[in-house]
Amino acid sequence: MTARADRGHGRASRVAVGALALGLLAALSWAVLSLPGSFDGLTGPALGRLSESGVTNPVTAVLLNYRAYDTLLELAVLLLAIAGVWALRRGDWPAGDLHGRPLVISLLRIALPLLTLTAGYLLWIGAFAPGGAFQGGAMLGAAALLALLSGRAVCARRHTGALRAGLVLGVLVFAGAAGGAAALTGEILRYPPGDADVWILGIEAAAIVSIGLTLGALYLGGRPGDRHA
Amino acid sequence: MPEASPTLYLLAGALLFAIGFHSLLVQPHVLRRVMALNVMGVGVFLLFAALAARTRGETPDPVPHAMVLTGIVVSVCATGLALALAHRLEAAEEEEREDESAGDGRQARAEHEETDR
Amino acid sequence: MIGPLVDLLLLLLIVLLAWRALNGRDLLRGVIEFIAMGLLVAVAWVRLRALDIALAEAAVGSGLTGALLLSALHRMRRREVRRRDRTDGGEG
Amino acid sequence: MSLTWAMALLVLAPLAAAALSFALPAIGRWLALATVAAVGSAVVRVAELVLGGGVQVHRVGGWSAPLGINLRADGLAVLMLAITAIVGGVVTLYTPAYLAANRSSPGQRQRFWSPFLLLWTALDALFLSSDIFNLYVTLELLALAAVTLVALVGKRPALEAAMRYLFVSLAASLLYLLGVGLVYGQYATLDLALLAERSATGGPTLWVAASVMSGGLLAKAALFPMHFWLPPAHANAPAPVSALLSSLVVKGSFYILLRLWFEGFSGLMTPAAAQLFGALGAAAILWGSLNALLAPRLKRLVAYSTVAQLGYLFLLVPLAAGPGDGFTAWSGGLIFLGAHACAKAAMFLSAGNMLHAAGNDRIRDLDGVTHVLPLSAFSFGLSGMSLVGLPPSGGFAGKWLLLRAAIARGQWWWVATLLVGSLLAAAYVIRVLLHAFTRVEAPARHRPVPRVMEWTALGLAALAAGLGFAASGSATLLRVGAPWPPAGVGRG
Repeated sequence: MTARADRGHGRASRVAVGALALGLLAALSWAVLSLPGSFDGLTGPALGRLSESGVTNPVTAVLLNYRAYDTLLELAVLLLAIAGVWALRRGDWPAGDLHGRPLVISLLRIALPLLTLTAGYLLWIGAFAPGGAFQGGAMLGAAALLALLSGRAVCARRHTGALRAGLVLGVLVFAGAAGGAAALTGEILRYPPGDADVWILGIEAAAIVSIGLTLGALYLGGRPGDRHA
Repeated sequence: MPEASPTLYLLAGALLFAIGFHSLLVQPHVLRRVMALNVMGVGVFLLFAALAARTRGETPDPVPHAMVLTGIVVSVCATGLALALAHRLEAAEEEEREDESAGDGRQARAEHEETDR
Repeated sequence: MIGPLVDLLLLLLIVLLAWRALNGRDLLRGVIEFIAMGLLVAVAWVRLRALDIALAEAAVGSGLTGALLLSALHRMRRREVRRRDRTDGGEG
Repeated sequence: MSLTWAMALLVLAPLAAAALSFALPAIGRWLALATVAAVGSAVVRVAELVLGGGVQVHRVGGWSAPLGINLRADGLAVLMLAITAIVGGVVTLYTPAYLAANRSSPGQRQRFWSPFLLLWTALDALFLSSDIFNLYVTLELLALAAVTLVALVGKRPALEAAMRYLFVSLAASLLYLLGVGLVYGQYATLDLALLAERSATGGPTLWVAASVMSGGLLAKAALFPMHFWLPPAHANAPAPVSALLSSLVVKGSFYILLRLWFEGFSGLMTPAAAQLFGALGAAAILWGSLNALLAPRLKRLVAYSTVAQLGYLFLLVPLAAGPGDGFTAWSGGLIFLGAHACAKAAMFLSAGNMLHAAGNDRIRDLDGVTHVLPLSAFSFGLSGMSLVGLPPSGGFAGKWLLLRAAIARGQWWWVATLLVGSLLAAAYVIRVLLHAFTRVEAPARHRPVPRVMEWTALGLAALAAGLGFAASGSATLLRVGAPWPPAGVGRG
């Protein structure tokens, strides 16, 4: 194909793509403007059965009880992300050494416990108010990242077994809870009546560790190891 | 401040989705495309949350909120994977160029055969 | 009357930043605009009474995604520089 | 085993195995073998329950739809689960030998298992789910796993293909999710069965939702003209991964399309929509077959053949939709799907064997490959027989039923499409076999192929070739939960 034909082709396809996007926009606008005027969705049942769910924050009730099965598969997506990224390449795990950088060290001494505490708080508060394993996991991810960036990566690299265990903990505990609940109540992820709060907290505690580590490790973009090895 | 008007957010969601979709198709750079996917995602999430805000009661519908939280995590995972793949692809292209410029045709040929597996 | 105006302004800004992030000239600027958009979207979640999402968006959606994009861009530029160095000095 | 345990095993066994194989990479292969056993027995149990007691529903968490998520197993779901278990099991046996023979590093060999098992999790979860948002999560899991596997040991072409595949897949998933949001906004439910009740009256929102969801799913199912991403991805992936992609992954999206158009949104299925699906299918058959005929390389030929064969699946839509007996075409299309899954996996595996032996897969370099790899050449021919549709293969049984449906409905244009497609398939299969069976003076030097790689391919090919014998059994299974009442009931 000649350069000019290529350009002509490019312009034609640009116009086509623009028309496609505009058509999509028109269709979507039409669709949302035709939605029924009043809408309660599933608010009624979701709030009505909140007392059976083990938590009082309705979003947490959906995530870890009514639709906990979605969340289990979501943790599978997280596992896949890290398994995929680690399969694709070695990461740029810093071999950092903080000797001689006292300021960074003292900053970390404050930041790490603070972030971890916030994560724990978010996990706990998630049962009654906005917050929960994912938001807490993000905090923990930030903490993990700071720790790794500050040279703990060397340590993590030596203990990849522990790191891997931490990464899969959430899925394993969640899947175990799904199976355990099936054994106790006859239905997958149906928690024993009255104990839902404990089960949810247990699942979330395991999940938050895996979420935090996964997010931190995603940032490093590859499996641990020396890049030039 | 009075309540937000969900219809505005629904329309903005549609607009963001269309903008992202357009850029995904026309932008060549991988980072732009990844951002375009994320913008499409934000559009969808706005739509979900605006739906949730249309309820008549005090509390918005928690089900779309939970779905958006799931969606956000999935988006981040996809982004992480896409960027890792992009790096791997760049490294592979770099290796290929190095092999070619090394002038060692033998190695380049061997490399080429591997690719067809 | 003030409510819809705030919403309109917020959404206009979000759309504008999204458009510029995706179609601007400079990539680094685009990534920064993308992150800024994410922060404004977190405000939108608050307006929609979705505090759970706001927390997650600020931390994950905008925060981690932004960090991922920035570090990817950094690595790409480094590779670009390395390649240019090599082609300048290597051939001969 | 109760229904609960069978369903739990189908999803949780591969999921737990995936997690464990990530934590303990050295035993990944054994975990996969354990998964084969667990999932295999669970599929058998679910099949028994469905055949004995009709459609099986499990309410996860004890909540029921619309608040909770329902899992549902009918004949169609069981068929898909069974195919997944068979192909997954064969890939589990084939891959270690394949990776070792291709001198992959121990690390590469270990890193296969976790994404593979997550792919399996996603497929099982997809086939069981009756909740459109849950289906979105399974679609994403499926897509990301598939992309990872394509890129796993890949060089540049594989990585490029994986990248394109990733973007298409993610955009398609978001289109689907957008539609899910619109549907929820209109009907306040995500459950397919409830949607079927509530969506009888359509409207602009439902139309747009159905369009964007279908658009995304058609792109994922690689229906012409959105097939462009498939040939490079399927041709450049490692052979066992190509087998998984062509036989299972694209069918996941097709499956959701069927669930939407014949159950959730059945009110929308107008004759025009049905004919449109059929027309795209017919175009896919012609375009894919022609490209397969012209492909210079074996794996590309097999990949284009997938584009064509996916077209047949969509012929099911116009022949099954609307008033009158739809079950003939329904069962025909789905038996064809099962046959194609086995045949295409067998074909990719045997193509992988020939490629491994010869060092490349240019079709003109395959001369005399039967001397070295008689079994693989035979498997290729046997699976080709099913693709062409010769008796007693499953491909024959499926096409025969589709043909009967087309004649019964007087839609002769699909008859012509079926016949032309079969002739073209025969042409591209024979083209390969002619080269393979050419007598050459001194066959080129070949690398040895581990025996397990040949026998697994042969097993699948034999299954595809003999599936015609199981056609009536399959129809009995597919009858359970099919969207038509049994023949002679309720119709005057």
